[in-house]
Amino acid sequence: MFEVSRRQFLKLSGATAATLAIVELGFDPHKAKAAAKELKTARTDVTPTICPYCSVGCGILIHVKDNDVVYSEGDPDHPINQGSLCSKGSSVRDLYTTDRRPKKPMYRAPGSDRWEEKEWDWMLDRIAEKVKETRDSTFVVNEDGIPVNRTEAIASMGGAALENEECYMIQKLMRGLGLTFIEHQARI
Amino acid sequence: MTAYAKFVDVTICTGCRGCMVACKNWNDLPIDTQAYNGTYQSHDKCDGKTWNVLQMKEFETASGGFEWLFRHQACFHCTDAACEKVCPENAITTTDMGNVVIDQEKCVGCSYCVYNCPFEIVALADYVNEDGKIVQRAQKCDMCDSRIHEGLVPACSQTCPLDAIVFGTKEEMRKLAEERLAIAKEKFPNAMIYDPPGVDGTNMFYLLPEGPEAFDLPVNPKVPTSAVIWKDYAQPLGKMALGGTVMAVATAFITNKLFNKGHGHDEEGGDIDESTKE
Amino acid sequence: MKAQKNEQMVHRFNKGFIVSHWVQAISFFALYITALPLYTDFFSFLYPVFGGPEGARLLHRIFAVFFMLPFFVLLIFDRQGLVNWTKRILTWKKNDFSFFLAFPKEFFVGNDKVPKQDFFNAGEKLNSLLIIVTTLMLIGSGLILWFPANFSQSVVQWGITIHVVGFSLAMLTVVAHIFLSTFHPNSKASLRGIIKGDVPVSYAKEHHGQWYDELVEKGEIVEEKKKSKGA
Amino acid sequence: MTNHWIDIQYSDAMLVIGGNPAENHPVSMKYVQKARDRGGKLISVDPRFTRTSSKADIYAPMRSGTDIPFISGLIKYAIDNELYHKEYVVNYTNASFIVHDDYKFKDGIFSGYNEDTRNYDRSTWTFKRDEDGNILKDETLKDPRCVWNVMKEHYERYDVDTVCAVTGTPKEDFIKVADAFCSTGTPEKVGTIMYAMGTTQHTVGSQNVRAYGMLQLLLGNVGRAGGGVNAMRGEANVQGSTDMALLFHIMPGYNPAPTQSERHKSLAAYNENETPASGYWSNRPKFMASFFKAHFGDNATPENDFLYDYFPKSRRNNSHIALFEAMYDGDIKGFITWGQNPIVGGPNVRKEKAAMEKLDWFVCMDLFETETATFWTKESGADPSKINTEVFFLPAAGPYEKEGSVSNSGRWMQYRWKAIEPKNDSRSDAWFVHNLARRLKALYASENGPIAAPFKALDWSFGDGDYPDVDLVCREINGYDLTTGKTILNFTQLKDDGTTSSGNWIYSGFYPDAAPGEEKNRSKNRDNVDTGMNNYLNWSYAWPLNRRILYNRASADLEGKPWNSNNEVIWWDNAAGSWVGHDVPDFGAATGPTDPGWKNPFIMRPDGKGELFTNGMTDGPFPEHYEPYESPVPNAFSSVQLNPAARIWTGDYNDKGDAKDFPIIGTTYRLSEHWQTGPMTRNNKWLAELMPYMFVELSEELAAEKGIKEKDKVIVSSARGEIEAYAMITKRFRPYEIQGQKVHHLGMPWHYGYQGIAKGSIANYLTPHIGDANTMIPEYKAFLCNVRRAEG
Repeated sequence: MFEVSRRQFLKLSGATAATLAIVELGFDPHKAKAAAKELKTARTDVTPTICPYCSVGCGILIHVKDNDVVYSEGDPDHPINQGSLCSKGSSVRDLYTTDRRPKKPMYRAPGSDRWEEKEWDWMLDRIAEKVKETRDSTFVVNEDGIPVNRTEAIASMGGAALENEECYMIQKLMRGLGLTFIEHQARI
Repeated sequence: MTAYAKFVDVTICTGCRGCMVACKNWNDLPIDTQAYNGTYQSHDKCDGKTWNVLQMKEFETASGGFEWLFRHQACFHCTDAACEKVCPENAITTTDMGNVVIDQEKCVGCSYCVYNCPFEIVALADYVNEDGKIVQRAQKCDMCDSRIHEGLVPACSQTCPLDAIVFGTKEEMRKLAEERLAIAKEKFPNAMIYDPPGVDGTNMFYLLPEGPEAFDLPVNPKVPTSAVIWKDYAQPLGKMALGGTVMAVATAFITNKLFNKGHGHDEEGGDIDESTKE
Repeated sequence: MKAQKNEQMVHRFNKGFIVSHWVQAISFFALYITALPLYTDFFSFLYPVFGGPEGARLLHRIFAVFFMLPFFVLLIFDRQGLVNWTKRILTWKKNDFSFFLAFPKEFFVGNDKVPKQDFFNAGEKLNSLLIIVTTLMLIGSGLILWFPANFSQSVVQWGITIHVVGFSLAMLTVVAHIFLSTFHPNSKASLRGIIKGDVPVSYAKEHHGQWYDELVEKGEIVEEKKKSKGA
Repeated sequence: MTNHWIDIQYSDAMLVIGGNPAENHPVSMKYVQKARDRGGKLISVDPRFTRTSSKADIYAPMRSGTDIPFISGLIKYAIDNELYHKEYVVNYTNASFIVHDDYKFKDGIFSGYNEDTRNYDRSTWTFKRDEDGNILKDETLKDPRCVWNVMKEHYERYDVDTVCAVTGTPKEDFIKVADAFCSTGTPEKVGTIMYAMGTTQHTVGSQNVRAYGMLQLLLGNVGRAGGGVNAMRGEANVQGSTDMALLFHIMPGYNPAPTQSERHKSLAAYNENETPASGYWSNRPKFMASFFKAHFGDNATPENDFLYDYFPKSRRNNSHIALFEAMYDGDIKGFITWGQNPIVGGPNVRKEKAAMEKLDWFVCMDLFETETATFWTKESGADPSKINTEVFFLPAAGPYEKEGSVSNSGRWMQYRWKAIEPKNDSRSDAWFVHNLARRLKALYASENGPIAAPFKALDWSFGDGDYPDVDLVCREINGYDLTTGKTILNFTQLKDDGTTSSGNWIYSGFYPDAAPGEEKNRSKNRDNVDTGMNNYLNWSYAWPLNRRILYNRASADLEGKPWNSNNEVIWWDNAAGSWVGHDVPDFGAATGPTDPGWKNPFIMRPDGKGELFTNGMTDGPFPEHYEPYESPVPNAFSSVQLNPAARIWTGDYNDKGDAKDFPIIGTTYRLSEHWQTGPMTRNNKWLAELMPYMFVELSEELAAEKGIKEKDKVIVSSARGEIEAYAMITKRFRPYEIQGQKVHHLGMPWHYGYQGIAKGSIANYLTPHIGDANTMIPEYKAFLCNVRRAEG
């Protein structure tokens, strides 16, 4: 599916450097100990992704070990960033490792001052019900003799952070439901 | 031994601070949010929790121009490393690649390196020791020792979008620095290479757009004279003198036993009270 | 040290002075031991004894407080002893200087021709002066190292160096002092003085002739009949 | 972007205006620096001295909202000093076209203006034609009514002195910029313009971009390596999400969204009114039919007009500001956000928040609890007991916890593989929309009637699994040859007879000619061998048809040879009888010297020429300066203060500030360390550490006048509200001298909010509900405000 590589020394090839290092290590017991410290990314599953922040489209490698993200770095094979990343790009690991991500879907009842955790099924059922209810009560089939088949009572907003396929699906469902208030970050 | 070096071209750094995040990411360093200081700069200086800090300097040039300059600051990996010199535990060593590393398992947290670093880079920070206890140990940039010994460049260097941080043999880096200097002179007439001879050169060295003063860097950093006196004179001399004194005392003890029969107050003074012997 | 039966004794040191001396002596060695592994990694094995480097540093600071106490003890409890001591060790006369010419022989094999000495002989004066100087060095630099945040980096750097130099000098002095006061046959009788506070008159006469003469002159003691062996 | 990031390295002059790549697109600076290493000059034009300015060879300060005077000054400078690329201008632009006799411009108003509706009738913004309908031209550019001369006359007023008096740019700096950038008006040299939201977030935002385009056409910089007009887009997939039409006014692939109007009352009417006779858009009916085949599947047939009638028709402006105004008016009951956070990012937040409080229900899908998700909480300043909105928060999967493609600013469609299962109980947006669609399909299954019918007709064939099959979505976007069942080769194969489908025609070609089960997703291409001029044609896929540099025919001269041998993109190979080179030709590959279209590089335009004069804009055929909605100075170029075609919103919370109470120009911007409204950065420990506090930057002079000291807390106020922040006093801000008057400005990041690790005031409490006349993008970049020390 994909091959990834590591960025080596500027001019010296990695293999040479490693050999050199090992040869020289032989003379220094202290160094031997330090080198025994395994490279953090030595035994990780590496997956290429594209940076979720700006639109330069830098390649990023995600290193996963024991079902956790242990490092993220610029994809050296990527022709744009060639292994480099800015502060934001360098930080994508924390999008996973952070403890700030919500644990469950959450529901806030009218007038309530707190969230309640809910299951996805419950949420989906309730949202589908609300969508249908609002759509059906506001749907306009014809206006001024023109078939318009729309509802202006539901609005959809966002998607610039999502994938093309997701955006396509969202616009498809929203327009399928008859929405005209479809907007996202490109407008602001 | 081939010395490797990290060359930092301050004239092209755009201040994105990718290096700072990559460093924390690779080294799993803790967060150390500082109080608002009135500028974009996040930390005053490097310390044990933040191994590299991007210094952001607003600077008015002599010709009335205005510059906003960004300097990646991290351990200089001095060839003549004061920290290594003063470490009483041999916890600080220069590796075969020229980077200076601290073995936190050997470090006892005495701070001698902290006080003697000519660049105020090394600092104590929390460290979980072998017993799982949190202790204070000297920490600083190790030039991503495990990476460079596997043929990878340091994390900051890999992430730098501008190749303002480049890693390679010192020789290659010196050459590159000279080339970059020639280009940089056009925009920055005062540009210079900062590879201070007082510490025998550093394995992290700069192309600076302005003199070191503009960046609060020492003009001629050296291993502190006090450290030289202490390590090269006071301590060896002290040990020798102590040895000499002990020898003299031992000799005197024997010679007095042998030759000083008629003197002293043994008789009058009685026995020595054992409890007062220290 | 026990006095010979019926021997005439003369008062030498007050309680305050004695306590000060031993507090300082004991804390010096405690400080020495707790710093030893840091001074040279040959003694790193000592760390576990103190509960690791952190324990060693904590003990070092505790003992440092004791090390700083003697001056205040003297000031409060034995101001007279303090004045006497200071005055006498700062007073140097001809005999004090010629003491050192006779000293090497005295040190190794004993010497009959040591000039008449004061309350403190010249060696003790030198010892006291060295101890005062090195103590000040150690305390001053020690405080800098204890509270480095309040000092500039170069002050701290010199603090370390001064601590090391002060310690080295102090150690030499202390080794010589201990030997001379406890093991050297010709002076170890003086040990009683710093434990019990008095010494035999004969000892005073023999080792501190000038002081003896002073005491006789003031009528504080009756002149010794017995001829000393040494002098 | 007409070009792409790596291509910037071929530039001789990079004019960065309304953008700040060093902070907002840091990796792009790699290529800016490469260009500089080759001798290229970086020019930074910005109201404040940014990290980009710090790297610039020339920095020119320019008052926020004066791009048009600045660029118009450059246009005039290039014309007056004959620095333009004459051959290019004469042959590749409409400079020689004779303008309609009734076209007029007087004191800031173009012909056709209706004061009551604040609209233009654009029928005079056209060209004179002969009896056969051919446009009259004068290639000698002598005719006083040819575009060239009309343009010259229009810009006569934009002399350097007037321009600098309006922009506040020191004259010597302006001249430096003009000399450096206009030096690219030769075949040997090429320059690029890089811009971003500093350009577009104005009441004249679209005309700002157009001014750049005009300047680039004059200098012959479009279509060439190292040239172009390059929008640096702000989000990883704002290009793709726009392409996919998550905007009210377009359908996927930029077909206009049908409206409730006679023009669009049927598919036939739509096709007739929206399809030009020439240019690539003449294929529009094929794209429409194929789109509906994707949308409605087998239900769409030629006989039922591909169910065009079922597709929603809008009757009004549904853009962001209008949406919240409608919400405030109670028209909108239900609201769904997908990773968007308008309570931080929308203009005039006080109003948008008040609008949300009126919702019946609100679904928020995001990675983190955003300010929008919690608009009802006490922390937000609301009284929860008074808000009856049902709120659903859906934890979204992170970017590498799912798979799919994103399109960067250079239109590279790049695949993101899934590295790990979604964190906690989060799900991808695709999962949610898929399952919501299936739930709704089930709810409607048993219903009949006109309301249910359009939804029931919607095709939803993304697999039967719990997760949608992304591969099937990809195939649908690319489209199928419905006669063979294979994916279609590319959009040139699309038909209007119902035998082809394509969910988004411009992407058609990224998944070519694949039988079911056969994977050919070109967005997954990872061959990083340079195929020439750093275009990397085998890395990912760039729409359209994998072209990396748009209009690249213009990179070659009238004989089909590259203008400059250092700068080759494509060229005409006479022997082969086709265009060849380092890129996929954005031109008929076999269109040769004898073909009529040989000199028409701009194939999307009906006449194939770059438009120095256009009728494609709502507010004028030429960019003309108008002051921002809130401005401390009168317009020096005409008596018309505000863009006459800009829509003004009145009513609650829409107060306008005047210079007496609010004498300072305020602007907002982004920082390297944060991103957009901040959920993904202010919740990120490393980024929060780098930029922990909200601040306001102001000059030493302004600080002194207001008695503000370093690190003080200050209050910034506008007619809409006030916020508290730390003061950052800096030499990077300096007061302007505008028409002899000292004008202060200040600026602040708009990333902050009350959620996350790094918290701070929401800057958009200050900004107004007013937008650009064409796009309705809000005017965030120039508004009036005041500042004072916070007490205590």
